[in-house]
Amino acid sequence: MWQIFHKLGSPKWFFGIATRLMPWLLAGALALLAVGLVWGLAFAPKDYLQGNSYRIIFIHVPSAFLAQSVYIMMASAAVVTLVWRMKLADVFVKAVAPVGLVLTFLALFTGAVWGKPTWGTWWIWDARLTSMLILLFLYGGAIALDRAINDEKSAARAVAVLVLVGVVNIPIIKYSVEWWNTLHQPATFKLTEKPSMPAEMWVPLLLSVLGLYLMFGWLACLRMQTEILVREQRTRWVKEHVLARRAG
Amino acid sequence: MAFDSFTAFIAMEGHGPYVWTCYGVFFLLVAAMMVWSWRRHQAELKSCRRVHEAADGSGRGSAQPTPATFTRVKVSQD
Amino acid sequence: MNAETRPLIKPQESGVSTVAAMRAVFSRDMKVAFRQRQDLLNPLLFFVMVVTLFPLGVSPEVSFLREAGAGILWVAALLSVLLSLDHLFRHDFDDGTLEQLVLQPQPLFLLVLAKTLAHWVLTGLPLVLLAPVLGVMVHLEGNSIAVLCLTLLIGTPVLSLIGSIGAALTLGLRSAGVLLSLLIIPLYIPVLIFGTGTVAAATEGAPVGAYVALMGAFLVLAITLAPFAAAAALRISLSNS
Amino acid sequence: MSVLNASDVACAHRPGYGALMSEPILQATNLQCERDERMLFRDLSFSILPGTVTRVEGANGTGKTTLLRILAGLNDAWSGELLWCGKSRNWHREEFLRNVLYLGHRPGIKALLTPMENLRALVAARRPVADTVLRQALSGTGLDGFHDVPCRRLSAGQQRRVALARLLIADEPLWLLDEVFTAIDAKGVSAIEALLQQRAAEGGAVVVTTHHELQLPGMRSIKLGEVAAQ
Repeated sequence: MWQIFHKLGSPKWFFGIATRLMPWLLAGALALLAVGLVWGLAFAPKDYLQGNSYRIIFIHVPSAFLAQSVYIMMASAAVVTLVWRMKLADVFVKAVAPVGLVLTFLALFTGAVWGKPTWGTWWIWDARLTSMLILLFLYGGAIALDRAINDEKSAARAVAVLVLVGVVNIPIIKYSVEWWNTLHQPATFKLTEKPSMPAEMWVPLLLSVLGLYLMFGWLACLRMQTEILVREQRTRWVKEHVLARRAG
Repeated sequence: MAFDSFTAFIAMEGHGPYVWTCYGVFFLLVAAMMVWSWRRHQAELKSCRRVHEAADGSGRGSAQPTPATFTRVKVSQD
Repeated sequence: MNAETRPLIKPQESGVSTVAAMRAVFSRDMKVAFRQRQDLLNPLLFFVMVVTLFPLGVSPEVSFLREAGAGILWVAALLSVLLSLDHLFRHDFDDGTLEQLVLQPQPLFLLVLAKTLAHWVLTGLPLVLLAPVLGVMVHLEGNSIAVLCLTLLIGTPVLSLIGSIGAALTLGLRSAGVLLSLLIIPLYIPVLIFGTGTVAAATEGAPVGAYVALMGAFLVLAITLAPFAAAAALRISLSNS
Repeated sequence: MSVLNASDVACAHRPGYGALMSEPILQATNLQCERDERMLFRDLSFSILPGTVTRVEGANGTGKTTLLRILAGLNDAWSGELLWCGKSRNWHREEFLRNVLYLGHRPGIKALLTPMENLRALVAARRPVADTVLRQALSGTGLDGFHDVPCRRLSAGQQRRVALARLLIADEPLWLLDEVFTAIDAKGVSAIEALLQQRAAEGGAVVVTTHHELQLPGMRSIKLGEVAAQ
């Protein structure tokens, strides 16, 4: 049992798996995103309330969805870092935090642009947008803390504590922001929650969510590999790997 | 196709600028992340290779690093 | 072998009780703070000054101040606590007291809790006591002021507790102050929302019991979880020094 | 010689039983520590025996302080095995901490408190000690007349003496002392040397790092810095 666990945590093992996995992830991501987004942009029917501006949903929702799940993934990795001190978990958190930040920014940006034709204003203190903004701060804090600590292991563990504290807070933040929102301005109509969405709308949405997930998988693998190279630079297997690639 | 013509597709009944801005920024950022991550990966591979080639070279004695002599280097005055 | 030449390994039951150790930590922090009384005034002055900025910067109109007053006081209190957090572990870290604290045989999270409690008594509690005066200055009504003080009384310990995590994480780092704010402000948002929301509800004459209970739940959650996180963070920071 | 069975040997939990002199109080196996991507030491194995003074030797930057902090449990960034009386130190942390005294190069003295208050706070965490005993300890380090003066008015050497006063009343079987002679005058140094020797004779285990040429009979040493040379 522990043997398997350790093997799973071994950077060398991961490096090999990731190299084999990445072409498939990339191909899948591009294909799904292409189908989902073209379908959503050109073929899905117009929304009877919001018109064509709703087509932003096909990127807004995947970004928002992924932004949140990346944070959850980071928190899971943080547990592994703190409990088992697995190197790969440290690498994961460090590698994906900037990706999460960019995705959160995308969710915010698309939300704001979507808000203009829908609400007539760029920014509205809507519960979802506000929660996203706070998520952006949480990502920013984690990245800033990681940059501020020189020692890699200490940085990984400090960030792990922070991310865990953050993930405990996320439901509280979400709940309190929603409560605050109803207190100040009862929502007229929400951006995404539709009573029932026809299949021509949700199928492309699902495809683009899956596509972005695979894209995230590819990015995570690539960035983790880079981080592993930085950390394991002097090991024999890295040497063999880089010298073999030159020859081949 | 939900649109009658390509022009209608671009215009999106007036919502075109919003939709296309979003998609534009989305593709730009995702592509930027991909390219940037890829280039950093290649740069790191290269630097690893250099480290190990240098180590190999000195190990075999083929390309000895210059010994420290602390001789002054001539700088031309032109 | 002679009996005297064997050092006695101390048995488990010996030593000082955890409560006594917590009391010692608390009273030392209080003693140190009262040797430098003028420093205790700084967060209070800051609190008053930030509150003063709003009538000057936005509007001295009674209607505006009455509506925004609770929020202004809450934000100002939050910022004062944030400002004082940097000192929570910093001096102990610099003079080596923190190393000795971590090496005490008692559970570290309880000692951290004692330190945090001292921090609250020295910064949060004075803010709560000063709040009614400022509440009158921003034209809050009697009932609202009472509720505001109650929310601050429950809320400021939460601020200290959450803040202790940030203070422990940023210990010994360059520009720790700014970083601390970046890490902690997002975590303060729920307390702020419910603190001001409760006062708003009271102003409208709505019952506030449920909201106060919810803030109490935040406090319980913070007391049970934050010291663990702060203790873990302290170990990490000391390990790195 | 008394007959002891296995459960009596080595760190029994009941009062009245102690470690045998030949039984290491602390045993390190293959310690390895990397800091800021630099290997400080690896494959470092040694044992600390009761009744001995051990000196950690090595040039600047070889990790003497880090090693001491690892032994004390302040630094977690290491790998290898560390046994406390034959048991894993990390799993018996509380018992270990009860039995170890660590003095870092930051002495743990609050400048705003008096020597008495400082000493009381440091000792109070471990066991209740009467004020008269504390005063005796302070006097024993040459701080007579300074007991109730705030420490910020004392010199660096005097502040260190406040921390060292703990050694005069400490009953922990393991002492870990980092740069214990810093800012101490020649007379003080020889007094401290005698103190360490006396402690060893009582059966205590002492580990010190110092730049000062320490020569005690029967002193053992741990040499650091050989990894870097390889």
